[in-house]
Amino acid sequence: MSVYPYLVAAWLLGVGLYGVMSSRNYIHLIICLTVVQASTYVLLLSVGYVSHGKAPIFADIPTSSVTVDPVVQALTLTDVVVEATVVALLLALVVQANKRFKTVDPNAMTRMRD
Amino acid sequence: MNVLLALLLTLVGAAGTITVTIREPVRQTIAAGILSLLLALLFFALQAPDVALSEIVVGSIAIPLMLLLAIAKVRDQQTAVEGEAEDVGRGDER
Amino acid sequence: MRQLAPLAVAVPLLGAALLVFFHTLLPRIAAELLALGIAIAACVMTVLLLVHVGHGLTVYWFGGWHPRQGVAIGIDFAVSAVGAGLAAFVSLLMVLALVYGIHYLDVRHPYYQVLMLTFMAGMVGFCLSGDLFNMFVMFELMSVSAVALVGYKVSEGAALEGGLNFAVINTIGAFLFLLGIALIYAHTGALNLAQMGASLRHGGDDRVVVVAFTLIIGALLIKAAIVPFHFWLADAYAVALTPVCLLLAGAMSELGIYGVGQVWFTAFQGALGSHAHVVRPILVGAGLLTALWGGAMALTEDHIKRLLAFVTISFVGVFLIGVGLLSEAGVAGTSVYVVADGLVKASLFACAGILQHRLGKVGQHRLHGRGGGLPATGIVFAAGGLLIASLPPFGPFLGKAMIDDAAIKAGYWFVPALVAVASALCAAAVLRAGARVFLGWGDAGSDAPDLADEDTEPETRAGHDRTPAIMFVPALALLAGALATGVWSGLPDLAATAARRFTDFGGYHAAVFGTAHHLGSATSSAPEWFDYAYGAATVGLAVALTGLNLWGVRVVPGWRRASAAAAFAIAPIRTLHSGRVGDYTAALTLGIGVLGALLAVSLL
Amino acid sequence: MSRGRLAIALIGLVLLVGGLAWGTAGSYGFGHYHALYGRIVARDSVPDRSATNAVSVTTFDYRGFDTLGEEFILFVSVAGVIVLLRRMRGESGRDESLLAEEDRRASESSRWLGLALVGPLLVLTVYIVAHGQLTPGGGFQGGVILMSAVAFVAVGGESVVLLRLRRASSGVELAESAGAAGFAMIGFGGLVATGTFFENFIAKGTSGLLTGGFIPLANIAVGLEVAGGLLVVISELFDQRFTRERS
Repeated sequence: MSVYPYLVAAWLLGVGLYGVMSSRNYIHLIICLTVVQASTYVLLLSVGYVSHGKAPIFADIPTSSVTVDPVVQALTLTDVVVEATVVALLLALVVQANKRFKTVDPNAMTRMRD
Repeated sequence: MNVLLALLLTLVGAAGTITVTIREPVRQTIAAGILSLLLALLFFALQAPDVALSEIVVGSIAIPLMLLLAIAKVRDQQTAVEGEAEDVGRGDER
Repeated sequence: MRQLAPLAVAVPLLGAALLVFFHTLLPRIAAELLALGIAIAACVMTVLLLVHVGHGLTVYWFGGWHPRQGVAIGIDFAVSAVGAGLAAFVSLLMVLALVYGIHYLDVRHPYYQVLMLTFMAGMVGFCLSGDLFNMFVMFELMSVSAVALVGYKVSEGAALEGGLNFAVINTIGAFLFLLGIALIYAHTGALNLAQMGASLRHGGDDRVVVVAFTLIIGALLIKAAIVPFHFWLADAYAVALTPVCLLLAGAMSELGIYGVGQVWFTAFQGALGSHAHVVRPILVGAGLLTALWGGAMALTEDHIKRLLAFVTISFVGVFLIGVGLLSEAGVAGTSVYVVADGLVKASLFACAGILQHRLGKVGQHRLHGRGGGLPATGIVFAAGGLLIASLPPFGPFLGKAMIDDAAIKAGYWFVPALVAVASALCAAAVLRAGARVFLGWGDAGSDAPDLADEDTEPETRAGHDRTPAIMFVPALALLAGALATGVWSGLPDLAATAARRFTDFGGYHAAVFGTAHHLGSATSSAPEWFDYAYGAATVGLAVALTGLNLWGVRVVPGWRRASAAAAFAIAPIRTLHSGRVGDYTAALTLGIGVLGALLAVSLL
Repeated sequence: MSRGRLAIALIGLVLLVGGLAWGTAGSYGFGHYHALYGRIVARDSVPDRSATNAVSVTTFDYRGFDTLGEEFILFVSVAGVIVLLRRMRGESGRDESLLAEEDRRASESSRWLGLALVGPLLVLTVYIVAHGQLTPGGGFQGGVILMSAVAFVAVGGESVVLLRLRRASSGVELAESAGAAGFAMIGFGGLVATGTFFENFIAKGTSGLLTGGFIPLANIAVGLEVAGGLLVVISELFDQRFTRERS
């Protein structure tokens, strides 16, 4: 049971990647990328968890309390911002691609090949 | 490892799977929003309230909003194309 | 002088923000000159930093957070001569790229300049950082800027396709990097590379370490575009704005290789160093495969920018061989080769940009004989082709000779010959394109597909009747630089000394954690006599291949059948470059999985 | 998915997911984190900075330089969206008739509903940003909430607000770039005041809102940047709906 969170992270990576590979719609593909990203959140926060630890916020608890790791939380915050930026950029590209190709199917956008 | 964490982890895994399997963009956006909310609950349970708040505001508000706007634009465009195609088709019939 | 390390990153970032802040007030020329000024400042700072670093290692703790209880709590820049040199090279290329674009390039200011500045800041930061997560942040900064710059020409379908493929594959790479960071942080409790290395030296070769290593190296190899992670590169580099290509081909791919060296020699050497004999053949094998694959694909390509993209892939493979030897000599050779070859490729892309400016096309068959009025560009292009074939005694020859020597020393006697074949393939592709376009040699080849040109739009403003000096001078300067690196006789020894510092973990750890550590200088014996033989053979093979490709049908009996057989053999490989992001993702997943399986089976 | 791709995908996924599961299972069990780094940070952030939110102190102070990079990732992606969605030759400007239609649709009541929601959301934003160094939340979360205040108005039938915003886009961009530049300048402030880039150069305070040295300032800068940046992205995407291609 003590590895269950890690298994969930691995599972999310797998289904997300499967979604990316099998996607017929770029917007679907972008959402699948956010599922892959969820896997990184789960793994990062899981490795920093301490059983019965408190949140590392000492507003209401004494500074000697056992807390979970604040460092992975800071890393995850950065990760969340990266998610928003990646989605924004990809959507801008998809909107333009739809104007050129009249489709958002990744398999139908192949201009450079014979 | 307590029951709550195990339950939330299972729900997140299931929500992720469902999000991938839904192929219709608007419904998938809603599923992604739900996944984000479940993730946020999980982060609260993992004692990470800062991350949970970020995940709620980004995953359930900002990203779905962007997605819905993009989906609307793509639909507009594709309806316009189909409209033109129909016009052309009718022209041929005549 | 230490302050230059953070400033080389922070000044371009602040400049970018201020350019947007004042964007309603700034006319185009002001934005261009400001961006250029900032790039020049960054270039001067990184060069001074390189001089200051010398044989040592300059460590800078941000926020003044020095380690506590032997644990790094802040972020550090740990600047080695290799890192500073690469940063200086990046900013030099950026100066030339910005010059190249002044006035003529059809761009929207100031956002184009903003993207270029943040792109540079990310690359420079990646070279200087001594913290694994900070490397990830800089890596993302560079990727996000690069995605926008690759997709820039939104009216071209190909640019959007290239941008999307680039964005999706590199984003997956970033997630793998993060997963690797999470695992290695769990295992060592460190994000600082020096501390991680020290912890791993005691921690042994656990399976967590192997999986983390796979994920991190895999992510870096995706950025470097090693087979089978390379598919996105050709789609992306072929469509980017020319000045952006100078940086993409000249430096960005190489940064992935630098990252591999950096994480190996600082962090993982401690745990996996005793298994170097297992890791080495995997990296060298992947490098060889990439070098040959890129060369073969370059020779089948009609679109000149796409051809140069495959040349880039081929050379990244050679660089991976150099670093993958996991030796001081290999790193020294790679350092020289990256700079010399980066200059040549950037010069070739600049020439392709001039063709696009003057003739509006970049397909060889479309341009057949039409480059006759551009003799100067033709000469630079041809010279670039010969340099790619490692013509002695110039820069690329020197770098290749040093890598060859290192490979032979490590027992890989067959590497020099295979690398020579790969270089000859690339050079023949370039020389053949030059001969067709500038001299009108060979058949016009009316049967060739013209799809490549279908929607290549001019990227420059009016005035297509002459080549502006600001476009030609950078091309010439880049070529001159590549020539000069080979003539500078002190370079091999400097590179060897820098490589000794780069590969020495004890000294790195000591410097980061505050104790001085002196390392002697090193020397390099390259080039040896046989290096000249390999160089001459490569040039000969390249010229012969060019000639056969142009006139083989007329001169050699049976050539038509032979070339048809070759085309038949390469057809499946061409099909793999399908442009479908799903295929690329599948290849990526399989590649990472196989890499991990190989490492796991042989290490544990 | 073609059969070839499916086969490659399945083998790759089995190896990758299996490998990751196998590797993580070799790590310490869930809940047994013990590394010194996190413990030192958790222990020292109150004495170092008087700020009670150790995550904020890590984000903005111990690892402030990472956050500088992160803010610029956001900043550059906004610039990227502006560049990628710029109007091309052959695309008409905004369709004014569509705009007028949108204006008619926005009823009086939804307008008031939107305004009624904006007030509380603004208060919430200020609270979250100002308490960033003390309790969960901060500039980033506050910034997104500020952005979503506008989004709520849009969902309430008042999408024309976004168009008005679009007209004032220079102002929004000003806020965004001021936030980014401000965050970088905080780093330079450390350099000027103490000689080290990103050193916390403001007194740490004793208790309450003015603790953490420059952390409150950093939260405000990030809030401006995030709210402005996301608004630019949203309004650029929204504007696309009113852009027509001339055929």
